[in-house]
Amino acid sequence: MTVPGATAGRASRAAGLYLARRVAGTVLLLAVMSVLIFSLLYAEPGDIVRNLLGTRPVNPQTMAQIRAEYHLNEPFVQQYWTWLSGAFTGNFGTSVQSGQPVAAAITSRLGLTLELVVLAFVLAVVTAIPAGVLAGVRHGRGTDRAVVGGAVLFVSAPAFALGLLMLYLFADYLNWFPVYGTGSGVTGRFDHLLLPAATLALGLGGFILKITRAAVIRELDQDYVMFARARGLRNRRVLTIVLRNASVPVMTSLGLALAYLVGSTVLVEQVFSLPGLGTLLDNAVIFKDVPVVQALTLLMAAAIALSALLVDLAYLALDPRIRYEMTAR
Amino acid sequence: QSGSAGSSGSSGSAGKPTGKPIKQLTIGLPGSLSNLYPGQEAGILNYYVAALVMEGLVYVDPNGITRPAVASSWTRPDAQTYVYNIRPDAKFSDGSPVTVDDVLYSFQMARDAKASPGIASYYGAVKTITQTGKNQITVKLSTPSESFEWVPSAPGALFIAPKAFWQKNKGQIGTPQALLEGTGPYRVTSFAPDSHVRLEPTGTWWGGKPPVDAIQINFIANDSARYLAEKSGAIQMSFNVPLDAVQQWQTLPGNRVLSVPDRSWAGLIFNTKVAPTSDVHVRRAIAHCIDRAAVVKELLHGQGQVATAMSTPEQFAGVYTPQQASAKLAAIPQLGFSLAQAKAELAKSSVPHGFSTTLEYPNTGPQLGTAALSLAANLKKIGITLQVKEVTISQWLANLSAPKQLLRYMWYFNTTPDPAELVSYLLASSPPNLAGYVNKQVGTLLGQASVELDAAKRATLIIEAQKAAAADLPYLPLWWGRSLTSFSDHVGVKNYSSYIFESPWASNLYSAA
Amino acid sequence: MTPASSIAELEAASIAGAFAGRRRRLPVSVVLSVLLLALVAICAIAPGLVAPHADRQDILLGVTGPGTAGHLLGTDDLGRDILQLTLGGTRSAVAGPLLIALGSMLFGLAFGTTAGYLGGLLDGLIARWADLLLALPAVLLAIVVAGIVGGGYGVTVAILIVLFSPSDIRLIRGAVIEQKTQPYVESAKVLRMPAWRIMYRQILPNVMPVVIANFMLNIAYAIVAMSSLSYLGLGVGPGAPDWGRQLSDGQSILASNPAAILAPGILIVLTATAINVLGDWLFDRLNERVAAR
Amino acid sequence: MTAPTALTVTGLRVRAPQGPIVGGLDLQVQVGETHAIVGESGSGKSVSAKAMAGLLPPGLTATGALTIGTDPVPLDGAARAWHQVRGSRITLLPQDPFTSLSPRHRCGNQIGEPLRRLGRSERAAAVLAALDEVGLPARVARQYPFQLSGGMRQRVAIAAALITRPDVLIADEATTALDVTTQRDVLDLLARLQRDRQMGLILITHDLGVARGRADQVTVMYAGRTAEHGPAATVIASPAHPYTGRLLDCDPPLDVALERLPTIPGSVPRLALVGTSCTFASRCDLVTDECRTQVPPLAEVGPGHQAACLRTAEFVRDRAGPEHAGRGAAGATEPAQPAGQDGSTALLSVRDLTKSFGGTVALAGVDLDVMAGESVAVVGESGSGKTTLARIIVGLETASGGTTTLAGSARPPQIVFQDPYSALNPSLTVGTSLRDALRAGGRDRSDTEVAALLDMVGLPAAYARRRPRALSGGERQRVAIARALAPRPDLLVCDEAVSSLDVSVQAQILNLIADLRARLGLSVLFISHDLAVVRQAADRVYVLYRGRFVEHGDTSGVLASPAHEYTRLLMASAPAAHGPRPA
Ligand SMILES: Nc1ncnc2c1ncn2[C@@H]1O[C@H](COP(=O)(O)OP(=O)(O)OP(=O)(O)O)[C@@H](O)[C@H]1O
Ligand SMILES: Nc1ncnc2c1ncn2[C@@H]1O[C@H](COP(=O)(O)OP(=O)(O)OP(=O)(O)O)[C@@H](O)[C@H]1O
Ligand SMILES: [Mg+2]
Ligand SMILES: [Mg+2]
Repeated sequence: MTVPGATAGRASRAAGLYLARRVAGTVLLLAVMSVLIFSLLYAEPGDIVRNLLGTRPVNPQTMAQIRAEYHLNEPFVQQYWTWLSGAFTGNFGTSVQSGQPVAAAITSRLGLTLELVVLAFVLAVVTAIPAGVLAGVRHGRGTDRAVVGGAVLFVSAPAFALGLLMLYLFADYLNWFPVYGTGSGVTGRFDHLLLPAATLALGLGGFILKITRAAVIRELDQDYVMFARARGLRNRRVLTIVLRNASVPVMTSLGLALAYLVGSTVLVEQVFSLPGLGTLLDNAVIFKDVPVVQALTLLMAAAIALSALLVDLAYLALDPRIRYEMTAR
Repeated sequence: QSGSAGSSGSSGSAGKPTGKPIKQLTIGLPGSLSNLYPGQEAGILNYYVAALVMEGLVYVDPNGITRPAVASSWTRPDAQTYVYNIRPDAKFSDGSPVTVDDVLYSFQMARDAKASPGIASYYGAVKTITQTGKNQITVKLSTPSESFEWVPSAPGALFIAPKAFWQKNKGQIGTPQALLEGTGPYRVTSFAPDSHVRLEPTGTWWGGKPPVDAIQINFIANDSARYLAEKSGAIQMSFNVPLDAVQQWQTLPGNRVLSVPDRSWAGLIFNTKVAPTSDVHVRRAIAHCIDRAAVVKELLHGQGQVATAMSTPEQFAGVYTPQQASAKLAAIPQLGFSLAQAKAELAKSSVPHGFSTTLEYPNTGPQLGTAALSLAANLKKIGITLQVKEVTISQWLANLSAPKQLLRYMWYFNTTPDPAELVSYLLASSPPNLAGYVNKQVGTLLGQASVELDAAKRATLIIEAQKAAAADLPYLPLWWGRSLTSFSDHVGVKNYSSYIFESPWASNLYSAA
Repeated sequence: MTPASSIAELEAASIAGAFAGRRRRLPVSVVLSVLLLALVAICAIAPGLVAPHADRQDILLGVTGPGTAGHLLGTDDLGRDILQLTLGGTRSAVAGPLLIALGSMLFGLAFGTTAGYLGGLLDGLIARWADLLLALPAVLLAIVVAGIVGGGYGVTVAILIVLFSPSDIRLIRGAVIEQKTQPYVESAKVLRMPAWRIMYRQILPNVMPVVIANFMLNIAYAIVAMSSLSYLGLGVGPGAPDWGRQLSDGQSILASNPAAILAPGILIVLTATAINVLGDWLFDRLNERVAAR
Repeated sequence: MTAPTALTVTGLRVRAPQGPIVGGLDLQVQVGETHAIVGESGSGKSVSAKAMAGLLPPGLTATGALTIGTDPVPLDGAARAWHQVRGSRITLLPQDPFTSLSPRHRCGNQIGEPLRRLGRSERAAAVLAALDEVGLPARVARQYPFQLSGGMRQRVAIAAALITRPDVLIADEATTALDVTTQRDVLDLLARLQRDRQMGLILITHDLGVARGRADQVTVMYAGRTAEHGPAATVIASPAHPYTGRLLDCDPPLDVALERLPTIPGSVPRLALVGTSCTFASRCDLVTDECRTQVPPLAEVGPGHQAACLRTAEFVRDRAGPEHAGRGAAGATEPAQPAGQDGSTALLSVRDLTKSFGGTVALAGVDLDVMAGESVAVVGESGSGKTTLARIIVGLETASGGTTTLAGSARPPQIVFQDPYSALNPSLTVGTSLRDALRAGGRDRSDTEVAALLDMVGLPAAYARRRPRALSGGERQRVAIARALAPRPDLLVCDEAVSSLDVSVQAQILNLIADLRARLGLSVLFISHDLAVVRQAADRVYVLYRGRFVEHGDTSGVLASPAHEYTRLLMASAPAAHGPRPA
């Protein structure tokens, strides 16, 4: 039963190996995804040339010129290769729709989406985790039912519907917040992003809350809680012990949070007319703007993979058993 | 039907002019712009913004008449030649004068499919563009083309910028990294794609100082948010008010919605090459099934006009007033709404018991969808199953030029005041038109029209051509659209017309109280 | 090990009825959820009965507000009765999510069970595949794929099945791995039962409770996901009665008839909530049952 | 006893919403005294213990009077009131050292947690002292529970429980989860600490041997009520309640092999269903109508010795009679050697078997033979490789080296596992499970075959329709045996098949296995850590120690004169209800 005391060198080597494996896995994932999206875009109807020209009559020479410009007459593999070799050198191409370099198009919107997502995440975490703990501690009582009822309701409401409701209620009817725009300065930004962030946070918070509550209930049922209480520990101390143990499933839910946020931000940015990555992606998908769609999906997948990695590292910090198992291997 | 400029259903009108400039005008734009240069992104809204910043050699005045812009004058010595004299006092926003070199280079860029994919195809008929004098440029065409008149305009296909600017920012014009540079009354001071554009006067425009000190155009993709923004007073003007929300906008206090024909045409394309729509009886049966008057009245909320032809009444500017044009166009034979007649036509056809097909409409045109649903409901009664499908704009565009379907929508925004713009696109048989329709007589009439220099005679020829085609019904015109613009009562507007936003339109605004 | 055979407890189970210790009254929320879902089911199964005129349009009527004669909730821009349309839209609003949950459950049962039980290379492949899909932002990917492919009900459902399945696969795989080392399974192995029999006859019934509870929760998520995609115009085709569709179409006539958007919106939230409540309750109950044995 | 009272509880009753669980428990624990509460599973021991520490789960309510020292403590008191009591006055040490410590906190922090008021260094010193007291090295303070063995964890738990210096410690089956040898060490430790600190110790156990060896006083609980109470030696030497007597009889002796173990037919009822009647009435030989209509009061039967039985006198008389006195002598005869065991035909022979899991060597080369019809036992402490050996023999695990050979005509061996609760598929009826087993064994799967199998293990045919949930642990184990017998194996491997059963049920199963051997000529490989059980069940015994057999031979011979040191240690550790009390 005793586990070998791992030396520091061994631990860091194991962690390094683990990291390398995870990064390799992520790269593979991204590669698969890029091929997938590229082939989907390749195979589907819709023609960039047409998109650029609209309903106007097409002049065959113009068409040929544009096709050549975007390498559209090359075979699939070559097109993909062109894209891939560019991507490796950090050149993700230029947007077909705007003519802007993809990297610039993304970076100019990244800030807003990042702020939105981070604000939503913080809002969700600071409200949902305490509420989940409260509900877990009050398991089966009125408080629990009320809190869980709210969470279920928010989880069940589509983000866009919630967003519209918020817009009409808080921005229009109560006039507390601006209805659109991104604001300037820190407070202005905050003022403008609070409503969309809250919309995102409500749905996300519902998930986090349910998981926190379940984890707390499960831990409270453990023998060690009974033993801690038997030794005369006050409820608050017992709760801190419980929380440490409940943190692992909660961490998992936080890892999934980014995936949720990335998906929902597309909808919420639409509702609140925010010029973020979600809007960019939606437009790019409609326009069949291959370089933008490619770069964006990969960026988002990479972000999610990164967050998964962070969660795994957090496990190592939170769960000594996993730490030792890993180094023992 | 009112064809002229004017407000429709607005709850109030602008107050009296105050005579003071408007300090700042904030405008809500539906959708978003990712590039400001219409040569790259050729959306109608891109034109609206570009019209304030860049100019062509000529422009279209609010009445649809071509007027000189950067050119001080122009002549058409023969059907294949246009000669332009450059205005000596034209200056770019940085104060440097416009040279012939700049204009020639701008032409070159406009014709280059890489630099200007959105507009290059307008120059198909151009043979040469050369400097023929100190301040003179001559364009020679390979075939006579009446419609070239509008090409070197900003609402058409020429955006004059300094040569150095073109060269410096090749392929990047219109992005936040290379904002537009032109001779217009405004320059772009900031642009964030999908977010906003800010415009301020240049002070170098040949037309003088415009009455608005700063224009902030915000892109508000969500219509509800845009409505709430207008309601809260955060924006004072809004383009393209959604048709189905017009009542909502009209009833906003301190606000009015002005409606004007936008020279758009919505209609159905029949595939005349494939059965059963190759059968004229089938086409006629379908035509009898749509209640165009009801569609315009109810689904478009009256914001449109039942189309009797492809040319819009506003495109006969200089020849007919829109009312006169409407009357002339109404003389083209029409098929009215009648399910009984539809049944009778179908009975005569090769598919007396009906058939089924699909009709796709772009997600950007919900009114096309509702009209299609209404058509489908009626077709069902005569045995034809029409499945209505919403597709992305890009998919719709792709299917538009690669016809497989029996029935397609055409939704076209005329950019020029040329009555033949859409007619020649849809009826000329080479290159093959969208319906696959060939009619010698129509071809002959169109051929004559293209070399006819007299505007009135030309107009007659164009109407004749449509009359000749109407009997075969290769296309079913549905409606001519209107666009709705919302103004705060503090913003007055003069010369409001179909063409207003294609000229430097801000100069028509005034502060009202 | 403690003498675990608490005979008294067992006797109680057999004499005083199963789960005598847990014979609580049904929570009100569960009862309400069941009632609501029963109504939803009726609307979905027999739309012709509750909403015979869901697709009858009368464009000359235009949009009318709630309370118009003959139209309790008013009409939409095609003159369709909102009440009828909403009731008639139940089927497509719940059938797709049901299919999604069912499809991903079947995927889960097929792949999760084999991967979990057989282990080895196959397990490695399936588990990595599930991880791969799980690492993708599901809604986002649905938007991208449906947007590119052009949406449509069937396409959307298919995409969501694929995107929902990895979590089912992982769940079932985990449950099977947990069961695999149970003595009753090992006994079956020692009895030389064929692998498929062990998987599907011995193990499956014991993981079914978790699977069913998860199935319920999946339906709720799928309702939300489908309506979100419909909102972006990627779900059901135009004209067909459907809640998500009504939400996106109804936005523009919000001022003239708010019921056009409120009715389906409230129904989406209520239905998803009811399914969630029921799923959560089932999950707790079934877990209790598992813990009780 | 003149020592002051550490804890008194009178009339402790615990109710669940469905009915009473504990129906009046009286207990008095003197300072420095060890008081055992003995009873079979479900008799209400744990619930009573929790009630005394104010730790009842929600839904259960306690009434009665509790006094700790001289201070009355309201049993239904508010959480705040209990905080004054728990830890400083009374502490409950839970059963399972594997779950009683938080998995994600260092042991030192957990032990020192109640000392929050002290400074950092003082606390660290107190923790080290506590660790030292329970015989653990200082490094344990920095380790996590999962890095420790079960015994070490229980020591950590004891250190944690005692750091607040409570007056009374309740140890609820604190050693049940441990190995015999470890169990002894931990019990020794508890005894020493109790002596040093002069605290009252309540030792909850289902093992009469533990009670006998460790306690001053003993309370026997049955179905939530006190059956008997008195000085430990007296109660065990001369029980006054029929239940105590029968329970003592069921406990297998270590010194002799009985032909048949005595059993108690039937099972423990639920208190809620008993009503006003003696709880043992349904299983008692001496039952009269009177027993069924009143709750027998606790009556004094000797100095400090009480029993709740109306028929104590008859019981004591019968037990003293010749019939019972002969128990030891009658059993002394070795069970008749079943037919077929002539020592020539090896049904199973294992040669030089090795198995390692990664780095850990579970089996380091073992040789074992099982003759046809023979019963062979393998004993050893936890982790010695017993289960691994069994699993290799039945084919659930593959050996790293060596051979297992089955006699030519023999059918594959079958196995019965330890835990009756997971042994059967909970979602299939007993009949279906048996039919599946018959089918897998290539046999006719008719209802009559199923009935025959059930009959073979002593269950009525109607049980075929029941689900495992509706069976008791003993019944489940019977079904598990029936299922193993379905393909008519020649060898049955029982991996601790009776270890988790109450003694009375254990006796029934051991008898059943003996019967089956006689009837079917079955060979049995019996895996156990309990020498007394081995004594009863096996002809020959192998002693496994760290993956090697250190000794083997006839059971009687090996147990009478163990040759290997480890075997002697095992013998010494076994807590025996019979025989001399260890010093
Ligand atoms: N929370 C509870 N709610 C209802 N009944 C309970 C609860 N906890 C225990 N019981 C019942 O109380 C009775 C006594 O249980 P308890 O745990 O005290 O037995 P025990 O003597 O400790 O048995 P074991 O030796 O198995 O630990 C059992 O019948 C059990 O089912
Ligand atoms: N699947 C496995 N993986 C790794 N190690 C194992 C595995 N099974 C058993 N072991 C190790 O092999 C050794 C022997 O284990 P085994 O279960 O055979 O012991 P045992 O004698 O049956 O113990 P107990 O009395 O606790 O059941 C132990 O050290 C154990 O940790
Ligand atoms: Mg207990
Ligand atoms: Mg074992």
